[in-house]
Amino acid sequence: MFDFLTRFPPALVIPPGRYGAAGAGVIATRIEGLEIASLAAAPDRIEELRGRCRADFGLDLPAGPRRAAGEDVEFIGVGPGRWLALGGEGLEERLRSRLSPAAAICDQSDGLILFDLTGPRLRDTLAKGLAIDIDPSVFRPGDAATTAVALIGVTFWLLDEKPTFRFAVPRSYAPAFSRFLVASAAEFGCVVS
Amino acid sequence: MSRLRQGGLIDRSRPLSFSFDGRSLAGFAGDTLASALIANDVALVGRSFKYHRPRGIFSAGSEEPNALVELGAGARREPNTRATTVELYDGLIAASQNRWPSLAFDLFAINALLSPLLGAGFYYKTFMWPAKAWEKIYEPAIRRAAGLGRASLEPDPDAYEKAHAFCDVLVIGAGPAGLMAARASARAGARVILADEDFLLGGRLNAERCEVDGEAGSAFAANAVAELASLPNVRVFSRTTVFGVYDSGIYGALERVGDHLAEPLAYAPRQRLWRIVAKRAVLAAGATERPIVFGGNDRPGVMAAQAVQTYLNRFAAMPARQIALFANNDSAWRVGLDIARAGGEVAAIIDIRRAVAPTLTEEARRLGVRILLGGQVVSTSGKRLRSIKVATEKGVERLSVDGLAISGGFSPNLHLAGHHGGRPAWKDDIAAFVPGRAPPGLLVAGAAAGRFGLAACLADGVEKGAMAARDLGFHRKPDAPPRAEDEAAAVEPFWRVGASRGAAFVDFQNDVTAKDVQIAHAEGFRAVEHLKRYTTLGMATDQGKTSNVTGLAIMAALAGRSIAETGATTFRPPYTPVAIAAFAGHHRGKDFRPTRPTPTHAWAERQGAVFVETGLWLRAQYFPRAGERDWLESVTREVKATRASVGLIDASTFGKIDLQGRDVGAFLDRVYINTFSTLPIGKVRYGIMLREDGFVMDDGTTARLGETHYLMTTTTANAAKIYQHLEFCLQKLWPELDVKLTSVTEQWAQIALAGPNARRVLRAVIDAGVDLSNDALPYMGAREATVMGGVKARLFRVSFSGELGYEIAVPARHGEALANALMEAGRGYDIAPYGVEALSVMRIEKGHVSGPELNGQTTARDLGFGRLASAKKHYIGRVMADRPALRDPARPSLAGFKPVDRVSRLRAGAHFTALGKPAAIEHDEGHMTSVAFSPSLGHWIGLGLLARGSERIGERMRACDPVRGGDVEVEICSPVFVDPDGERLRV
Amino acid sequence: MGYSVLSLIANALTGQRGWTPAWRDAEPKPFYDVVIVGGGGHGLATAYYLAKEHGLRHVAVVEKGWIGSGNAGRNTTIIRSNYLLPGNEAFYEWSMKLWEGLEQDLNYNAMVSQRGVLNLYHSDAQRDAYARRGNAMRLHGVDAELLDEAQIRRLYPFLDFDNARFPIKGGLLQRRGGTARHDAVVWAYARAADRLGVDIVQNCEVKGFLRENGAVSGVETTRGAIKAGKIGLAVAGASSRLAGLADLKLPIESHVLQAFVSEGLKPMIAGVVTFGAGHFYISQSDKGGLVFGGDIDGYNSYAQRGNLPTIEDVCEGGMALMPALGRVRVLRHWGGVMDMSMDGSPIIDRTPIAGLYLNAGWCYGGFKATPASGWCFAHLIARDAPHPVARAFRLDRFATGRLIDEKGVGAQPNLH
Amino acid sequence: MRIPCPYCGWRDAQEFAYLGDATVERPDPAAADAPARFHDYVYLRENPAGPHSELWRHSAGCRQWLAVRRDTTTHEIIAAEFVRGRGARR
Ligand SMILES: Cc1cc2nc3c(=O)[nH]c(=O)nc-3n(C[C@H](O)[C@H](O)[C@H](O)COP(=O)(O)OP(=O)(O)OC[C@H]3O[C@@H](n4cnc5c(N)ncnc54)[C@H](O)[C@@H]3O)c2cc1C
Ligand SMILES: NC(=O)c1ccc[n+]([C@@H]2O[C@H](COP(=O)([O-])OP(=O)(O)OC[C@H]3O[C@@H](n4cnc5c(N)ncnc54)[C@H](O)[C@@H]3O)[C@@H](O)[C@H]2O)c1
Ligand SMILES: Cc1cc2nc3c(=O)[nH]c(=O)nc-3n(C[C@H](O)[C@H](O)[C@H](O)COP(=O)(O)O)c2cc1C
Ligand SMILES: [Zn+2]
Repeated sequence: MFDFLTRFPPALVIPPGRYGAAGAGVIATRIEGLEIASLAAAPDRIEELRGRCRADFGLDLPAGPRRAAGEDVEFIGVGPGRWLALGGEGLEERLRSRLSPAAAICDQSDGLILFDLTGPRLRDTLAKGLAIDIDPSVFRPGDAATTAVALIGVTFWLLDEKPTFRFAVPRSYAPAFSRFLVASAAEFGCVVS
Repeated sequence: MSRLRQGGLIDRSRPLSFSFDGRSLAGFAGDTLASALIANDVALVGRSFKYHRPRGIFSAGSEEPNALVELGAGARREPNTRATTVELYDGLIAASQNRWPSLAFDLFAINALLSPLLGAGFYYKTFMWPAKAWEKIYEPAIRRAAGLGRASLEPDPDAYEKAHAFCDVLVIGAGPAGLMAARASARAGARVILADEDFLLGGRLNAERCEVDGEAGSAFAANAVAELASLPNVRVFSRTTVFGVYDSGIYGALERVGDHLAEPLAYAPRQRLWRIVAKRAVLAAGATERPIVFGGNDRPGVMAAQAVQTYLNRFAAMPARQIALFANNDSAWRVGLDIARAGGEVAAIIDIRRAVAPTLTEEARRLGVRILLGGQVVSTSGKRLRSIKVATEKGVERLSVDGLAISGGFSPNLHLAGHHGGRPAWKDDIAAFVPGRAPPGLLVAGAAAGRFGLAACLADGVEKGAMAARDLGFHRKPDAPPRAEDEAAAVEPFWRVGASRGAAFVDFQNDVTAKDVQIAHAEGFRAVEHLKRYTTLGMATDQGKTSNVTGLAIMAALAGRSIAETGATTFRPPYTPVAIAAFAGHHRGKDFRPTRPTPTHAWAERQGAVFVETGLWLRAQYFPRAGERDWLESVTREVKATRASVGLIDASTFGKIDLQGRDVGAFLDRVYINTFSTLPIGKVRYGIMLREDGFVMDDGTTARLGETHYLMTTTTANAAKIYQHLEFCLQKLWPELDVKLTSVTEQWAQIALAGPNARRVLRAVIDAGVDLSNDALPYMGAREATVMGGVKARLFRVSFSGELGYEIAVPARHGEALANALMEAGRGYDIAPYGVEALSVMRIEKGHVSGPELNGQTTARDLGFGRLASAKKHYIGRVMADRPALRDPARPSLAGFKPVDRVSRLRAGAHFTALGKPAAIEHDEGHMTSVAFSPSLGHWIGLGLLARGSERIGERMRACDPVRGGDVEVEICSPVFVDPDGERLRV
Repeated sequence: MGYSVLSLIANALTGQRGWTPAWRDAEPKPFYDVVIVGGGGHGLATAYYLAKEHGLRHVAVVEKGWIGSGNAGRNTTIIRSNYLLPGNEAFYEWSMKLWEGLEQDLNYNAMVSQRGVLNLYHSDAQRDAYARRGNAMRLHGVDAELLDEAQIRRLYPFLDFDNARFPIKGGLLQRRGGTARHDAVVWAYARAADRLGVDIVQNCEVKGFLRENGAVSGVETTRGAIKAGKIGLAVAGASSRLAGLADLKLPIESHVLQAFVSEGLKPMIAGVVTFGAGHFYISQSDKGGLVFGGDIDGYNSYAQRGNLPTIEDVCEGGMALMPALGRVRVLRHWGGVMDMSMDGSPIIDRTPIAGLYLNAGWCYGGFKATPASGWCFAHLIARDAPHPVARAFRLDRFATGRLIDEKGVGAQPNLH
Repeated sequence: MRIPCPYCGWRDAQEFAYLGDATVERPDPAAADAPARFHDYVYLRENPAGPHSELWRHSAGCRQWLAVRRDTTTHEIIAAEFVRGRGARR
């Protein structure tokens, strides 16, 4: 265990700052201002939902663990007939008005905390928790996965080739996630902003 | 100093100092602790396990049985560390172990004198009388003498971590075979990981004088490694042992990130545990040299021939001044020749064979080395080897030597290939086991596959590397293997010198002798696994890498069986021992498991809460105030304040499951014992769920928010389990139902507000226009609303405390604001935040069941919910709940209990027995499940499960609590202690 | 030859030439009164007590490999009688009593060591659950003590008391609990049974049953058919397979449990300690190895080996409990295949097939049961009536609902 | 051990929860012999040494229940599919 972690109470997210070795091998930024909702469709209404999404948002709902992003909304596949939607204010209402009752829509804006992670040593850092191959040859921008990191359930997707990974972490697990991240990135230098 | 003036792969420009048993010594970068000890002429390094015999260094690798030391000091003290694998660093501290008072003079060495008594299995035959003496006398003495090093009793101060890696081809071992395998698959385009436990890659290429493609072997290795490291599709891990093969191509590996440093670098772990997921793997782990068994073969100065060669060529350290060789194979001859060429004195090459390849004998003669063919070493002498006796046709001769290099042949390092249970196959021509059925996807190459020639190893590496890649669709014609020669490698099976005198060791570390194998044979422990377990052969820290084959060969001979029939013992991970902390990684101390704070955690902290672990959650237990003496006083105050006026608690940890769809009502009817399809919109109902076996699984409330929209709550403990159960019902049992489940536990902060003034307080935070009157929002009503000026909220008029109560849910980020607003609004009412203790007191006062009653062993009837169960529908668990024993009216059922003497304290876990009967199991009729000091009644109260409990109100019983010395007379009463008619709920 | 200090000295003086086989490696005979299938602790103990307590002279134990090759030879050696439920407690206490006189009875030092079994608790609810259990033990006349944190600190000062995720609040201690040398138990029963004329037939795998009029009349083995008056199954992890050969389906799943041993160390851990907030338990063998384990892997398996997640989970528990274990190294880890029964408790009963008797479902706790299991199974086979302390271990309890579910997790073997 | 989730791809078995025998079908609770059939359903599960059909839930992933065919003697995963839609009444 790294001594510096013991300074932080385990129930709190590690505060912004620089941690570990010099440098910025990993940069973590908490994303605020995005609303999040979950979509769940009955198997026999998925096609209907797809159609509506195409019509109303101009987006193809991803059929697998992938991201489909439009102007003001994006969808992440998290399971058969299940998506996370992210967007600006009023997301839940927008979705409900256009997609209900083809899908059950629940606000999750407070249930999930978003972190954007980037930096030259990010993949090395994430390898300490993810049991998924995130090599650039395998996991490409737009790919998503729902999995566990250090006993914490997360959904994440790759935004770009920098690489920037966006992680959605259940609210009550955010402190534990931040501890895992900072401890794992410490040897490369970690900036939390 | 035995350091040669030149040569070796050490960095003479970087001298290092270290200490052994308090003596300061010097070495160079590139040394191991063992090579540095040899260079300093230290021969005595440790004491053996059972007989405490003096021992030196036997090998130059991870197979080392003898040279175990305690490394480091204080919290970093690391027992049983093989000096042969420790990379030397400046300031290294090592100490010998298993000796007292000192290494040179060890009192326990007396055991050696007793050795005739202490043969295999001796302890099974004695120490039985008197029976009580075992724990008191014999066992402590045995334990003190046994063991090896001492573990530190302080917390390990270093950090450890885990990591995952993925590849097409994992190559294990970077000797000639591994390097070529990695190169072949990498050149074909596969993603390759090459791992070697050594800090210097190249395997035997660094230890033997050989040429590959016209270069010195070590130079060839360095170039090959450099090429591999430069390729984008290759990762090279040095100091990394692949220790186990698990299912689906998962390989466990341990990277020693900071073990070559006095302390790990700041922010870097000491060790990293890798889970490598590989589609294919090539095991190129080389082979281990076996000793020959003869009297005194364990003396310091007796060393594996290959090890001598390694110390000489790689470390430029000459292990002795006068060295004899004793072997049954060609390889040792080359060691002798290397010694002679390096200017060492070779006393003789003794070979059990009468005929040896002329190339070897001629070269030996040319170098002036004496040759004793058909010879056998029959004994040795000296604390550190001074002389050996050799028997030949001509008689017995004494040779003065301080070094004896022995070789009984080679055992391929096929351990990993056996991790899935595949049995190795015996090959007579090389006198060795080779891998049998290997784990899927694992190929074996080089010496590990029984190919002992250098050219053969290189070629095999290329072939297996290319084959692995080809299997995965990477087609490329492999390059021709590099040029090298296959040296002579003939061997004649030979295990033990029959005519030798003195203890002849098979397993050095566990002090298993040839005599022990004989005893095992005589006593019928002839199966190899019996042999192992009876004699402990192969069970030491080296896992018999040098000894197993010899031991079973001796048994085979005794039993008149072939070695193939005798078979080998089971190979198990780890290949070399792995620190427990490495398997744990980051998950220790406070990070053992995630800590989940509630949405109002910071607020509670400011209120002075004491927190308690509830599963992964951290919840406020109580809120002590200045002047309160103990938790009971605080809790009592919180209860009183709530019952008298108003209190609040964060209830967000309950599982919250959103259910939407046409069939939710029908679905709920099937999973709850009671009916939910008839629940009106805007209402909440309490429900009980059973497991399919008829026992209660969980309870909770479910609200109907709309025609096709319900919201279920589960207990905190069962949230994940219930969600999983509901998914199972929907996906597996009734996929035709239109029900969509979504967990919204994390989304909503939920605060329970309770007490006669709850409505008044709530009014102050609720936005205008929401009617909170009893008519508009009656008991068990639910509605949506906004609070604090537009924050969306859900109101549920439910109560666990038994008071007028509301649970107010807001999006989690507003939880803290809501708590503050309620506190502010309640200031005039002396509002009190309360914790889970007060919650528990109030629920016990109300007779509500919770964890201790919902323990998985109770039925709905036991808990008084018999009438809740609908007779008009089928539901999960109904059929099995009808089994005779579950309907037995004598089953313990829920009742309340009060101490007859009202000042007595009750304790949960006490058993109920009849008054006037002995406190014995025949009279056991149930147990106390939950207790509380009831501030409302001024005495302790309890809930319990008692045979026919509900029919026995008014009777008295004993609540027996022998483990806490308590024995209280109790009166059976209704489980509802406060407001039995529920009037306060409905005001 | 009888074992004693004298026999050791005599052999030391004669170059260890006087030893004879601990048991005969018997050839199968065509007929026995009773054939016990399974040469683990339970099977051998059954044979021993059949001969000793019930005077049967024609008894064989048939074992597919070498005796002790199953779970008897690979368990973490903990013996205790700290059960909660009446159907269990009396039985395990009877076993404890037998352990206490075992070595003298069998003339074999099986290193039964009553060094104490300590179960730690980390919450008030857990404390009360342990109090309930301790009280049940005391009502049975069995020793149990509930210790508080200060008492635990005195016993094991190097546990993590100060930085723990789940603080240690106390523990339930059974001082009479402890360990026994697992292999030696097998050999001791084998030797004692052999001396009473029991045939121990190794490398003899049962492949089927001979049937006459619906009853079983013998076994088909890899070494030929063996007729038998009665057949007792004591095959631990293979119960479903064997029962399947007789067309019986059992309320049992086979699961793998892993165990671990560290490198040898000087004495460090006095007794047995179990962690209450994770899956971890530990003791130290007489050789010095720390023997430890945790939860089962959790899926059906006959592979006798497990996987990394469980290994990591166990070591995480170890580090959380005893951070001084950090630099102690795992020397070897292995797995055993166990009968996980549907309520976590064993079965000692007749089967619906005449002549076929069943001893199964021991989950991860049958080593401590070895003496009593043999005793009670022998009683059942010899007398055709259950022994009073094993009366609850019926096969029909799943139908009647008289379950013995100590953990309260229901019909989910991987959670027991 | 790794399991090929039809939605998520190959994942470590650690991400999954295990329930056991996938071949048992919940009996009709209204049947006359329901007690006997429920007994078998709840307590008598297949326990073969060899290929076994079993239920796993991808708890840390897509949350779907899978029917996985796996050899209990080698831990080889033979196939995996969602239970939903497999023999389901529409
Ligand atoms: C890792 C591990 C740790 C454990 N720890 C403990 C513990 O600390 N305390 C405790 O009380 N219990 C423990 N147990 C449980 C305990 O080991 C078993 O419950 C108990 O050993 C089972 O009884 P047995 O000794 O007769 O079984 P086994 O030794 O398994 O005997 C069954 C025998 O039947 C043989 N057999 C199988 N099929 C056939 C056939 N067809 N023909 C002939 N023979 C056959 C097998 O080869 C085997 O030898 C543990 C188990 C494991 C796996
Ligand atoms: N003449 C003989 O009788 C004889 C016998 C055996 C070997 N040899 C010689 O030895 C060489 C064999 O070549 P090779 O490539 O097969 O083996 P090698 O011994 O050269 O290399 C094996 C490498 O594997 C590493 N290793 C072993 N187990 C490991 C593990 N679990 N994890 C990580 N690394 C591990 C070792 O550190 C070593 O570097 C040849 O040069 C051959 O001539 C000769
Ligand atoms: C209590 C106990 C202590 C053990 N101690 C050791 C030991 O010191 N060294 C060792 O190599 N194995 C030890 N083992 C493990 C055995 O070698 C072996 O792995 C185990 O009995 C399972 O058998 P298998 O691996 O042959 O399948 C021990 C096993 C037990 C049950
Ligand atoms: Zn999935």
